Amino acid sequence: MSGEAEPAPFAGVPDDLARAVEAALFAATEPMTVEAISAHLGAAPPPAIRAALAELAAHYTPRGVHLVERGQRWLFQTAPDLAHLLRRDHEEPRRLSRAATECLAILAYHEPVSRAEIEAIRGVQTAKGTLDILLEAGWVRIAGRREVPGRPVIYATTPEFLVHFGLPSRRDLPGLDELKAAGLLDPVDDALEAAMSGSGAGSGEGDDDTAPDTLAPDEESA
Amino acid sequence: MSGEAEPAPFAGVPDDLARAVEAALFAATEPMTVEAISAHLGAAPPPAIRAALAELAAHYTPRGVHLVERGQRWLFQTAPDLAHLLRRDHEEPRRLSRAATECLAILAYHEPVSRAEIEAIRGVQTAKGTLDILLEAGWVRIAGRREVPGRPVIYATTPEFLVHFGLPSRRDLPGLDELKAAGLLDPVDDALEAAMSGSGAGSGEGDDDTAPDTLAPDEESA
Amino acid sequence: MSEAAAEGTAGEAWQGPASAPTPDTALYLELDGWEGPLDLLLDLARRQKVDLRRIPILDLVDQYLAYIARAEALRLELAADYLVMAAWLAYLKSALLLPREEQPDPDPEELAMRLQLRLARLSAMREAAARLLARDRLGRDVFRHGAPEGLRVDKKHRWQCDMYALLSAYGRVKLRTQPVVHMVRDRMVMTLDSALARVSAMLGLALDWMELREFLPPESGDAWQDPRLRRSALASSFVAALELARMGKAELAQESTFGPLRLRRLDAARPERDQVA
Repeated sequence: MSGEAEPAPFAGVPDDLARAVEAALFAATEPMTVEAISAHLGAAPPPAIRAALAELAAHYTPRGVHLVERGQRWLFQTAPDLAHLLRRDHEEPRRLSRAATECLAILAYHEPVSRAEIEAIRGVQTAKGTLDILLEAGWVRIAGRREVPGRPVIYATTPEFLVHFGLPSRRDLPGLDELKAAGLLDPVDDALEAAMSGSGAGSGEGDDDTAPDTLAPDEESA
Repeated sequence: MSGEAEPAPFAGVPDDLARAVEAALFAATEPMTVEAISAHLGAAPPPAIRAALAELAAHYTPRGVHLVERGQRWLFQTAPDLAHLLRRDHEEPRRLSRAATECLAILAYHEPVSRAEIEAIRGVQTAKGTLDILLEAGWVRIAGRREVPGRPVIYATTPEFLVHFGLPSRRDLPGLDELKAAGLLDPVDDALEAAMSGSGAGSGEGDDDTAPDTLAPDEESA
Repeated sequence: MSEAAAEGTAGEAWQGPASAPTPDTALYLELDGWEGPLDLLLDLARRQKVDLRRIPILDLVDQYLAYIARAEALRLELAADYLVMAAWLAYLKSALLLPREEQPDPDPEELAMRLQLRLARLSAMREAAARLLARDRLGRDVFRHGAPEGLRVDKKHRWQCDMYALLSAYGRVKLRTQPVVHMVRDRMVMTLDSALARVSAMLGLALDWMELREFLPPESGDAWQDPRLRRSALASSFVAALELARMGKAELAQESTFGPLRLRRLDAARPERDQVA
């Protein structure tokens, strides 16, 4: 949650823009980006909307409903600590098979990946239906093709994935930094080369959307 | 709204029950009675729930979302003064279709006319939607019924029509003679021939998207 | 970790290697329980309760091979990939046991390292999956607004039309529906007969392909300047050319649609081709 910046312990009367943003997000059926909110509120300037969102998020932090950001889109949802009260009358979402769960994790931590790359990590073929389930759930999308021989389809996660798993951004995937530091997101070949060359510096190649990971100290230590 | 009893102008941190009520009502798909909320929250005593509802309603009063009671059931809804935000109009300029333009022209020259009469003059069938578009555009109105068997609805142009086309009155529409002088009544054959004779190649006009313009039923070829 | 992995799949038949393994009972022979040989290896490795990076590969290989041997003894059907892995591990083991100087080319230490790296990656992803599933998930732990009013954008068309469009539409309608009176005007034409005579006469002199237009009377002729007459001549000459082709006296060719139409005399010797019907 990125909105916890300024604690506003006694929430005064919100200004007009904050009220409008509050109402729009409350009425929206889908999470909204700042741009979407702006467009809906007659082109209110995005910085003002961002400020209103921060104010609202802070206001709602102690309440039973939270305002959260998921992949740059904002939504209201109930506070996680009240799950036990609310869960009863909501149907549990469909359980994922073990294979699907692993595919999803591999996808999320390595995206974009091809099916062959997923299989290389799992050491087993992926049944046709496994990726379909993830696509159907709306957590995974086809992200194009990799420009290598065979031009395999590559997959990536969707904004709904972040929404469902309560992740403000992909950078907030649990343990992402540790995995990177340990070189566990690098291809085996790279890691092998690094290990064999003696230096053991886990090549910092893996993912690219976060800052270059600090040198992975070494296999042993991480 | 019954919850405005005790104004709690600075809403502090809500207590656990208030948070639970807030979350339950937020997540509920239908308005809830006090009893339903109580049952939902592990049999919390109704008076405590009523107090929590009053506190919440007061808290939300100045906000973009209100907690309201409707027939002893409680629900959150957007503040009434912000209702306009939930529904925005978006205007998209669009060119009138050829069929609609013809209908409009016929209406302008012959009003009031029934749909059957328009079809007779156009020589082709006129889709129901075509007149709807003209009604929606505000250029045509229903001008009553013709007192003939079947009592068909008759249509006429509106003052907005004159405004849009910059006409002081319908009488200022150019007459047939003027149209002819402007070349707008030239038979296509002659125009085609004129085009052909020079280059020997010019393709003709290419308007063929309306139905076969063959026969003209033509009862009143005005 | 096994708890975590199991949590991710709670409710499924797979229970994980939860029971404390003893050497003899460790192997319950249910291959359905594993997601492939690598998964089985990972499970065996985990039972050693040592850091995956320090796993004694030889022990692991032995355990795997013993497991497979046992399965074979029980005549369980083993999926091919389990057997492939077994063969590969057997090879790895023998290579590792060779004295250093006799080691074969793909360095067995490297192969072992590769296996360890793969196990570490699978293990990491399995843990990540468990942590992912344990998050506060929407629809399970946190909930969205149950009855959102919905944001609506009503699209409205602002219809556009101008005076010219209106008037030309009316002109179009009037034209379409006004009674059509055909008046055949008396005008100069080139008759088919004269065209036929002219074309066949010229064809008799021509040696090679000629374009149809070359058969028309020259424009310089005073009477032939009228464009209508020229078009009539073109049409008649065309029909004349078709007629000559039909009679087998000429052949017609056209390279492309609307391209120049060419014709030449057809000798009896020349095979017919490029006929344009």
